[in-house]
Amino acid sequence: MTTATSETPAAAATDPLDAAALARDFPILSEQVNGHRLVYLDSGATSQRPLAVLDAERDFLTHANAAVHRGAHTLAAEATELFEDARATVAGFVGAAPEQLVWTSGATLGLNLAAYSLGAALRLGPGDEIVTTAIEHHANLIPWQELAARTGASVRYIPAHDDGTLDLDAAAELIGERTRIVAFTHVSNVLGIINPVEKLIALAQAVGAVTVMDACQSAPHLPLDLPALGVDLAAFSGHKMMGPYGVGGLYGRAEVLESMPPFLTGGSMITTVTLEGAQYLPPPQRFEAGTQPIGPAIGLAAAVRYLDGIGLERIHAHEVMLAERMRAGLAEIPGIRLLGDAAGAGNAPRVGLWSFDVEGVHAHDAGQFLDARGIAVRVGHHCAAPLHARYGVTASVRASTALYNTPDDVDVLLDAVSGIRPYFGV
Amino acid sequence: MTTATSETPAAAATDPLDAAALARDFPILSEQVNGHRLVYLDSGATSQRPLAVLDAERDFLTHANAAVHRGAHTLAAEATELFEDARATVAGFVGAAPEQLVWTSGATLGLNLAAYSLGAALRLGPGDEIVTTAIEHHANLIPWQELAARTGASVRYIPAHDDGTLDLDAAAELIGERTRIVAFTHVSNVLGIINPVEKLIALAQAVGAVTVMDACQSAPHLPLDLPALGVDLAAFSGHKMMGPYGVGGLYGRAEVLESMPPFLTGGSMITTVTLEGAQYLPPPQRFEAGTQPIGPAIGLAAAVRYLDGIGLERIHAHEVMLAERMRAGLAEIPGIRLLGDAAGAGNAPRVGLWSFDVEGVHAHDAGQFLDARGIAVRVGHHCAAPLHARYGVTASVRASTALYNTPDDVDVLLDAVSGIRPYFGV
Amino acid sequence: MNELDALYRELILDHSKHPQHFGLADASAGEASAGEGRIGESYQKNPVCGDEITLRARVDGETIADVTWEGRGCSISQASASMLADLVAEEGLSRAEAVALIEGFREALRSRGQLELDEDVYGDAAALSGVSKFSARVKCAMLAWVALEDAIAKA
Amino acid sequence: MNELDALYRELILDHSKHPQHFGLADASAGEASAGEGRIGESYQKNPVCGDEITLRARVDGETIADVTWEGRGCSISQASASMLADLVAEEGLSRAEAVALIEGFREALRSRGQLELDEDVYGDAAALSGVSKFSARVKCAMLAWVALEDAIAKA
Ligand SMILES: Cc1ncc(COP(=O)(O)O)c(C=O)c1O
Ligand SMILES: Cc1ncc(COP(=O)(O)O)c(C=O)c1O
Repeated sequence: MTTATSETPAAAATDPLDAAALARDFPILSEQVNGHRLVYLDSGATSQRPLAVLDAERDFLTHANAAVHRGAHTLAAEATELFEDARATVAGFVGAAPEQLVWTSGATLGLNLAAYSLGAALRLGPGDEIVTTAIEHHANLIPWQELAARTGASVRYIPAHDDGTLDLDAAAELIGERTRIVAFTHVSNVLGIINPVEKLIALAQAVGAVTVMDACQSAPHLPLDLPALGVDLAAFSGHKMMGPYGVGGLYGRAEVLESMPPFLTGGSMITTVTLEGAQYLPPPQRFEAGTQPIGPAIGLAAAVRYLDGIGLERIHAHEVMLAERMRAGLAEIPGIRLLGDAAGAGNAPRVGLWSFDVEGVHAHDAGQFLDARGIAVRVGHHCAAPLHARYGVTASVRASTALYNTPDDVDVLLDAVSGIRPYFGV
Repeated sequence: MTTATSETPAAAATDPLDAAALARDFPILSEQVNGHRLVYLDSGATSQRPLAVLDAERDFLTHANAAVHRGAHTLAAEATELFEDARATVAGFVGAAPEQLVWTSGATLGLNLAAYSLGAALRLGPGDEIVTTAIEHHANLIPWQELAARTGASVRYIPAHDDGTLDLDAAAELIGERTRIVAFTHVSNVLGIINPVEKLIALAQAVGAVTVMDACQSAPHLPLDLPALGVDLAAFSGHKMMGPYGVGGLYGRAEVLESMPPFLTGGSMITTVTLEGAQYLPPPQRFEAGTQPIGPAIGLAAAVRYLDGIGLERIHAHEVMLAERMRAGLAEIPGIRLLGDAAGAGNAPRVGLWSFDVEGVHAHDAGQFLDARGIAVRVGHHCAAPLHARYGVTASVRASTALYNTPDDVDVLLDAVSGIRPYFGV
Repeated sequence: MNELDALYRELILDHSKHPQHFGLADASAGEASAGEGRIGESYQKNPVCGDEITLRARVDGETIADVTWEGRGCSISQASASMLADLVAEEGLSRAEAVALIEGFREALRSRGQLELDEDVYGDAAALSGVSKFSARVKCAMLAWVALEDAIAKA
Repeated sequence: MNELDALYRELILDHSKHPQHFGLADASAGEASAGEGRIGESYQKNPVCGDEITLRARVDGETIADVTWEGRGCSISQASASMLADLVAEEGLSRAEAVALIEGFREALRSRGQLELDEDVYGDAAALSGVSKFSARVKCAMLAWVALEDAIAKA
């Protein structure tokens, strides 16, 4: 367990964080599961929420709740201010201006919006190519396959090396004149590897293709400056970054958002509507049809303030430390195969998660065994079936950390994992 | 103010409800606004939430939160059960089976899903017609206009009479062989009139057209049995029915849902994914890509339990009483024109809202005046610009009630409205 | 004075009932009859309530010669347009002055009651200071000023 | 016995390590070599983990003559398929009996620990009773049974 450190402003950025103390901000983490302390290692699926987030949403709902942008009454004005402040806060969290942030219900909607709207903006058709990778989450894969099916364009995949890193030589070959869109994940939700997205962006820019980044697994774990990165569009989900369900963000470069037609249509995104047709507001409102998730957005703003208060550099350093402890421990347990263990030593830059296969024991059974000890991990293909096929398995066990996990959590996991194969007699 | 009545089971259905007592379940209703007690008459935009809803969501987040359908661990299993119980509860609220309820982020998404997916299912093209009405909310209007623009189909509109009722003769003329989809609102969010939807459904069924109903303004106010009504698809929003933001439902008849391809794609809605393509789960999962609004869904289940606990018949009777009191009072104030005052006497069946024009005073100014007295109403076109054009105004004032409004709230409104024109010197 | 009265000053209600420079000056006849200059026109709309304004500015060299407008909307938006047109008529502003004035107006209106408009500079429009406490109404007051900004950029 | 051990009974682990009737009987050779009857086949998949099973039932008149299967997945799903195939082989069930048996199995598994499967009726498969306390695993145990239901409907 880390110990509390006194902070001076200068040291704060690198000071280790006190995860045990932070864990107390998360009520659920003091639950007992199957007679054991809950060891929550499933933050890659959904993170837990600190009290500050729960309270922000409840305060709003009990004191200022009203529909935004449409009422002149005091509550509506107050709600509108809180909602737009939340936009500025969440945009700022990824280095962006408020008008570059479109509210969505989550990353899946953001990526679908990107696919539908870019398809129309670029007038995609036969001969055009969409390049993505072979290690994507289904949310950044199927929308492109469907877009291709609708328009006659084709999808091409950047393959991964055995160690889980992307094959950049292949990427350089694949991304060419016909490429209109390049979509990739910043961090794989299975491998935990931070992809060299600057290089992909440079390749795409060289051929004038639009870039779309899945930032689900980076936004809660790494400091992000999306405008500096130069990516055109990037999507993330509130519930994976200590925020509420039902809200997410789609960041967009101004020119790119301007060029995109609306996807969902309805109230609050129009200038004029007649029975003949509608005219649309500029971004971000153009993409925000209907009542937005106002409470969740305000909750998400509280979440990113919480993350910023700790500091993303520190969070990242902490999680990297946990991941390295996990890797070292798992490597010593017979029959454990790590997915994406670059160069056999976890050399690729990464976030704090590992997926692994337990030889002779199905992931479901392994997960069940861990659950009996209060350890919550994820088992299955983690919505990345092609990735699993690439590494010759149908399912794996994934342990994913967040700022509230302690080295002790990792040790509890390691101890339990070492008991799996003996228990199942393999 | 109504007085508390002792309830016997037999009388419960018609017993007047004690709105003042119920209002105490809603923390925000004890707020002061501009030195006055808050009189919230904007439930048509968004309702307030009872403590039971706030607590249900928070309990979940502090005790059982986990990603559903994908984990074998205890929290995930618990969360999955709560989430699927919520589906059954909300489906049951509209008379439906669980598998007939698709979770959405709100009615706007539900209606867009319907438009995109039906467009593909029906292979809509030139010559095909979509019939809707001239009094729709933009959410049930623009998606059809855009669908028509994408496919070459055309949109035709059922006009409204001067009194706000739909012209059913015209409907019978319009709905014909070429009609593939008939979309209409159950209750207008501006007029408050309950449309004769059974008749529209019968006309549509006679020509084999798919029916899509906007149930936003009926679900919180009327007992609904959607399967009995025979409508094919119907959308509603959680936040308008005492539930959280970020969640809604799309009801669908089994055969119709079966016939529809997915709209949003991503995780948790597939059976098989390869780099070549994806195969999809049956409804409702087919339409639920990505992480669903789990907390909000559980909150919405608590909301409909709250509504059911009071009884929709009683709620409706109460709101009709408030609407009639409002109409009678407004009719006596010089210079007030009610929109959709059928037969001059509010004869059309309706819910508890009225929109009106204050002669010589812009709606914004009228709303501001009311706000200074703590009264929250909505001003503008209420996302129904063509309807306002139909009645020769660009904006109106809308006072919309819910179960927590008392006759006293109406009286406060009436007193204030009578002061508007004098204040502005007209 | 309560906040509502501070918003709806007498002057505002007067202007809204008797809007000044209402009715667009004929653009084509411009050079011959109404004087020299280039015409810039802007249409602005508040999507929430449907309020709209069309404003025409005649710019003679670097000077804004006159402003006329048409539109409909709430008393704040109408009064604001009327006051702005008056201000231009009275002061004979240069482009640069107009731009600075608009910026100052915007800043005051967004100040949430922190900044007061100076009557010596803004004339009747200074009465709109009270709007800044009503964030939902700032757009109403800004409508004409945004239109002028756009119109002179086009002229 | 703790809950985990109640889930993973020895018998279950045995079946999963030594699956019975694994390997699909040749469908085309069916009538000539393996006996009379109509073949029904079903493919089932658990989308969460990718577990899958292909099951072939040979139905002779009203009798389920035999069941063979192939698949991969967790120990529960594999053991369940193995036990089901054993049960059919031992009992020589009629269609109607099989349907009733499957229904009873489903009910017990969904009972959240309320119902126990009778060993006299379900044989080794009765050891799967413990699964009903683990709602996330019910699908795993059901996979083969759903496949049989589907296969005999097709046969
Ligand atoms: C009749 C009607 N339809 C659709 C909507 C859209 O609902 P939402 O904004 O919650 O998606 C509303 C509410 O604004 C409405 O009143
Ligand atoms: C890498 C990645 N992309 C996309 C998603 C989809 O996010 P959501 O389900 O919140 O829409 C997830 C999470 O499931 C993810 O991990």
